Amino acid sequence: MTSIEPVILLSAVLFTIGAVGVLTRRNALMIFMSVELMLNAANLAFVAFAQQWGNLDGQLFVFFVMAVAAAEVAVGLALIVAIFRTKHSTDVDELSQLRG
Amino acid sequence: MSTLVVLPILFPLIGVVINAFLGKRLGEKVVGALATLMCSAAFVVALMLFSQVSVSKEHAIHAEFGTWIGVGKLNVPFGFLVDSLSSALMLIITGVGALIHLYSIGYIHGDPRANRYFVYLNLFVASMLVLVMGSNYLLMFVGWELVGLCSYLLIGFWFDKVKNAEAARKAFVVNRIGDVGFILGIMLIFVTFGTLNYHDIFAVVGDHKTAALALAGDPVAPAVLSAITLLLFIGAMGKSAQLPLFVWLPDAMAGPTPASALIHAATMVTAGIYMIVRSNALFHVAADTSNFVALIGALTAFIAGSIALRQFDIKKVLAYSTVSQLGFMIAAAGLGAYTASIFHLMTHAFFKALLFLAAGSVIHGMEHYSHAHHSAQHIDPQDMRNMGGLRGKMPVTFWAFIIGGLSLAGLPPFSGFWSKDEIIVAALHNPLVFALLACTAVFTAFYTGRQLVMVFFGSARSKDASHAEESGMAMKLPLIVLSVLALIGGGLNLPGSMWLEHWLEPVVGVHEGGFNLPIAALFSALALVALAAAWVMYRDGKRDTSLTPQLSSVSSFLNKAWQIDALYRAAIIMPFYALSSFLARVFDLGGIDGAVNGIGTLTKGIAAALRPLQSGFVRSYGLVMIVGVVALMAWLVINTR
Amino acid sequence: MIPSDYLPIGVMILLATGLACLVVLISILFGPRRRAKNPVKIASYESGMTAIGLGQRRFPVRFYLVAVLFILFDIEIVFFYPWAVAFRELGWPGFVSMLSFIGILFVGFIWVWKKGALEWETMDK
Amino acid sequence: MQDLMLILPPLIVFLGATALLLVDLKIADDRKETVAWIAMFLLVGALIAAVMLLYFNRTGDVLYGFSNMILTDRYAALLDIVFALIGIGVFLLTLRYNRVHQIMRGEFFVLTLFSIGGMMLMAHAANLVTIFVALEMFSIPLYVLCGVARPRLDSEESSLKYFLLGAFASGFLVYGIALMYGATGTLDIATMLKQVERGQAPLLLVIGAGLMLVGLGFKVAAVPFHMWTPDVYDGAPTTVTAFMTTATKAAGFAALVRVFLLGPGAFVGSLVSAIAILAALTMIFGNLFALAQRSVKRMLAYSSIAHAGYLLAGIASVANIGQSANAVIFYLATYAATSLAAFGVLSEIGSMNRDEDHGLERYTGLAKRNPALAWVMALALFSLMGMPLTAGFTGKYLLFQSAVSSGLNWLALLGVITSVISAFYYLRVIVHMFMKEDATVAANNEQYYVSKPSLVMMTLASVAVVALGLLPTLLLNMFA
Amino acid sequence: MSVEFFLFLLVAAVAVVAALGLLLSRNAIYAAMFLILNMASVAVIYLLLNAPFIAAVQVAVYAGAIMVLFVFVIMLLGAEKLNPADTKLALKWQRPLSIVLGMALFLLLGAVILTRLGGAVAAKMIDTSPLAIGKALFTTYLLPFEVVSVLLLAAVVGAVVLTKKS
Repeated sequence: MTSIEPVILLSAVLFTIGAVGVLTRRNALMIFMSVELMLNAANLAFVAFAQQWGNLDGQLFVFFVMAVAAAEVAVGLALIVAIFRTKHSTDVDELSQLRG
Repeated sequence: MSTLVVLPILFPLIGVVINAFLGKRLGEKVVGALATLMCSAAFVVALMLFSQVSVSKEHAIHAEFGTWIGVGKLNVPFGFLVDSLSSALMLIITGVGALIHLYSIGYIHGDPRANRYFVYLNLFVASMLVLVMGSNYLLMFVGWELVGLCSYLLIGFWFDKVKNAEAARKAFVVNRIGDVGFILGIMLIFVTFGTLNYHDIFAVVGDHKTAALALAGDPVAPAVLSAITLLLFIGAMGKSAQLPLFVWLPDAMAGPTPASALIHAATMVTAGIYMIVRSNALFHVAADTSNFVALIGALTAFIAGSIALRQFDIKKVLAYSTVSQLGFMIAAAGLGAYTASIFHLMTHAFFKALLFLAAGSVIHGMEHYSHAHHSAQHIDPQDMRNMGGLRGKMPVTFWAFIIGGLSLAGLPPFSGFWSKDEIIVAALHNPLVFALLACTAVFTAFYTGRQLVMVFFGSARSKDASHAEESGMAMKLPLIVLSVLALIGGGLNLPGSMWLEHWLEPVVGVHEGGFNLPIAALFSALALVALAAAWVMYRDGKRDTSLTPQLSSVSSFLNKAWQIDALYRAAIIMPFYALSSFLARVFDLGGIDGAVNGIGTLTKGIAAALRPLQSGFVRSYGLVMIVGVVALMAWLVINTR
Repeated sequence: MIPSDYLPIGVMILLATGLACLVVLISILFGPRRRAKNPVKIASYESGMTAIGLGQRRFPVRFYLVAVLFILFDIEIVFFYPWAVAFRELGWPGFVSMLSFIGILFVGFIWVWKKGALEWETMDK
Repeated sequence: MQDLMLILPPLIVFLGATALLLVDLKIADDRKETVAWIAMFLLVGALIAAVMLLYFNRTGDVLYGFSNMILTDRYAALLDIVFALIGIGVFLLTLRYNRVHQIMRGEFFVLTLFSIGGMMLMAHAANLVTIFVALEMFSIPLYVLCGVARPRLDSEESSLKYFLLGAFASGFLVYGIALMYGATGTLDIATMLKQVERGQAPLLLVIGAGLMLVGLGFKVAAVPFHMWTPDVYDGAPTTVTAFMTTATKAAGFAALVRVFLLGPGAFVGSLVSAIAILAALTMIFGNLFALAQRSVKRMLAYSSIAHAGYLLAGIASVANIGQSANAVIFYLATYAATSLAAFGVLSEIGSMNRDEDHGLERYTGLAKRNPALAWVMALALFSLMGMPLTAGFTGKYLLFQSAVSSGLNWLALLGVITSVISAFYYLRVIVHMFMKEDATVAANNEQYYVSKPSLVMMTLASVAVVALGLLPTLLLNMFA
Repeated sequence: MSVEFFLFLLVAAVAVVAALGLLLSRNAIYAAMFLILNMASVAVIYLLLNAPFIAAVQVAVYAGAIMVLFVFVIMLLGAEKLNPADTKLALKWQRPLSIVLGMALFLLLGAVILTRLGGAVAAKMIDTSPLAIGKALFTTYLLPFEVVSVLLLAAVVGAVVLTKKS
């Protein structure tokens, strides 16, 4: 690849789709997957920029993002499972007791 | 010497600590005695300091007790400055304070929360002393806020009545509106001068005799000075109850009467005047602000004076009168007559405290009957329409009230005459202010006369009034002392000696004010006429005495009154009554008061309307975030070079 | 541009994809078909009553717990690989670093074990 | 070894927490208080380490370590101390509250310690990688802690809301870091700063920093990224709320100070103005929403938003960066002390009614039922209001002073005005506590009692509030 | 147009389509599959960007571990069928508003990215082998690396706390 702009644009597209997904979905799992898409987009940008600058920092950052994402997923899904046990639903709109 | 400086603050604080922690065990009597003793001790120390100031070379004692806030350039010490100005005010605060403590022992006797009352009172004295003794603006602000807190606590002292709690909150919040100006002014001072110490700031502004402002090639822009002084004045508006922030003071009368006397008449409300006089170097060079100050003061005096004409609550009359007199002081300060302002502040402290305490004594006397008989029929013991003929039943109170009233009315030789006269003379070169103040002076005499007549003359208009009894010794003694002070207080700055002017010279510079015989004679005559008119109109005890005033009483009055009375009424009184009623309505019910409440309601309304935004839906929250993200990014894209 | 070291991975990917497709294909070809026209036929039997809500109210959380623990320990392996490759260059400092990394996760392992999170029968309601 | 010394406080916390996890296995369920005490002991160790960092680095040099991943300076050490103290304070509260609400579990303390370690690391961050990892390190345990009271639905709801929105915000943070990296080719904050000082602040960097601001703004509850705050604070167990409102805020601002005040952000005019606008919005909406609350816990949540606004004003004051940073860190300390005092009262009240009702009625006549609680609460509220001679005043004064010094007069004005508005809702609580008597409860003659550890904590917090108001120089001298 | 670029466009198209599939699909399992497809195509782009190790990790961690867990949970909870009544009345405006805001977000991001058009790619081809990454990880990035172990430990504890009966 001689130019990374297309890659960054692609990452912007994916990031936006992820963000819209968070806003339009009402299933906690779907929201969460959309967030993963956003992180994925950010990773793509990191790798592209690493290529542009010719250093490894970007790739290393991606490495950490992935590890952190794994931890986040473990906790997040556990949370969704726990709520499902109480509420028998993964619909976040039904979780709106706290408000005002 | 420097330890001596903290003692006046320390004594009342000791009282606070002991009474707060051991009050229950000590019992009401001991608590009251201790509080009074501590305040008296502070007074004695204040006297000592006063004498030291008078002999010291630079007429000031500085004392510093380490740094309070010190970070970078900002260095605010726990510094105290006792100079001619602050030492004079210290005497008033501790002296009048001690008398009012003494009076309170009798007044508050039997109240289940008496201990708390004395704690608040002592705390107030200490805070007020911090306010006047601090050597920098931030310390003044500390005192400023603390006295506000004490005022809040004391107004809401009988919080069982919803009205009182609300009055307390209103006072607190309105005062804090003023504080917005004050604290911003302080910050601007720091940015401009790099310090908050009076001494350093005023040195930069330059000698107050010269208007020119240039120090070491670093002149301060006049606009900045105007901004600073204006912000400071906003603070003064709040605390000293000036237009349009005066609305809290009449409501503040909900507190115990002695507290009203001390805080809302003699001392705390004059903090704004103290602040302006203390900052005279700044105000002196900011001519625009000073003119504005004078105008606001005069307007406040006029409006509050006219409202006082039609009040029926004995304390409300005094409250509006206080606002009006504060307007006099502020106007004087705005006119550059700082000595006159402080002079009036002091005499006013005497006679208004006296009037309040006397009024408290009246209320106390009025309550006597219903307390003794547990009468089911409850009349308002503060309503002047229920009084009348108390002259014989409460002789000491009566004479005290007379002295205070005549002093307020500005009759020679009472103290109020001398100080008010100086202010009016100072206003001679400003026609508008002069006209407003002159009118107010007439109002003052009139409503004072009206009050005196309605309360003490004629015949009793209620059982409570006919069974009223004179108060005990603890309450009478302060009345007597204050009467003497109100009588001779004018001696502080008698024409000829001009003692106060010389005393304050190191702080405010020389001001060629003085005595103007024609003016003095004219205003004495006017006051007499107004008093006489009040006497004539209210003597028979029929006017304004119906608890449900009716317009039809106008005609019956016309039949009986003298012709000159009718003329007077038609030409002067009626318009002013109309004005008074109108202003009372505007300022008390609908207008500014309403605006303050309205803003409160509005904000609450907005808040309540916004609440559904917090819908509880995660996705909506995300949406709000994205709105923020998009707006933020758009802002950055547009505004980045 | 693809270094030859990664050729095996490519082959693996191809194989895996192929296998997955194959399995799915086989199950489609040979599996039983329950494509009944009548939805009642595939509904779970509730003594003749209409089924309410989802079929699996009580679900075994232990599956999840084991899965999640597997995932977290699996991540470690990803960190192992570059360390193993660079083992010689990194020398003892690298070894100590990796040891502390493993050490901390090993504490987690012991804790999970002792906590009984790995035991099959004592769990769930 | 020197590298390890530089991050000794978080190191102690991390290793200690890991060991505590094993120790916890051996402690019976009814004696979990022991775990709390060990955790406090660990934090005292971290505290001592942080004090040593201050002591051995009296010149206040910035010392870098771990290939410039971390640094240690005064701010870092002071924040370490703040985090350790917050942790100790919260643990003292848990002794009663968590027992009553049946969340007295060893994992609670371990997770809180992990979170504290992450926050301390954040205070030391010198590289965007460190910031990211530290942020997740303190956030992930918090997601769990919010939901620790499961199966109570409000706790679970609070947890899921925090988690989903937090992950969403992390997405922005990571993307922002990516763009910043793309603009400069480095993740090192100091290198970025040098580039920007040389006049290279491409739009990509600015936007990246803006997205980072979103992520960090979320953590500190800046409007409009604050929406989670009231719901999460409300639903989470009170001890967790106490921890979040103080520590999360401090950690978020630690990052903001590093990136925006002491870092490249301060040199970009549009970013600074954007932060000022965020500060204004945060003050306005935080205070406005607080006005409409009937629940004290929720009111404090909105108040916490409002205080984020005041703090953001400090971040936007870039004329004298050192002064502003001092003001922000000082304010964080004062806010932590004040807020802990207030939440101490809340947790005690919450321990006395199982359904965690914090409506104003619960506080009516509190002065009668338990004067100590009422006075602590009153002091805390006065400090939050900004009364002179309390910590809140000194903190606010320093912040607004630096805003005025930076020419942000309007922001300071807004800050003071909104502080006035805040008096309305703070006073309402005070009026309820002192000036009203609840007939129904007075009839029951129900007295509230306070547990000893909580009382100790509240006393210490109150002393700190007064001390930082009367003698702020004690702390301010450490900045010099 | 070089072969590489053509390949990129192809894969990018797949990635975008997969992302849209995630956005629009009515079945959570399909959505997860789309996400896996997206991640796989991004992995291919990593290869094109001279990041083979990252590409491998992407497949191993994301597709191999994280997404497996997702699918697992979806199956476990029986949550694959999403509620067709996707919008409540109260949130009627949510969807159109989200799309508009998403567009705005993309336009802004795109505009910013295009401002830096022509930023030259570094001439030298850097060493991105696992060896190089390993060295960087254990020297420069040692601290975050160690912190990650604590983070994973915290996640283990958290997952157990949230799911296991106390």
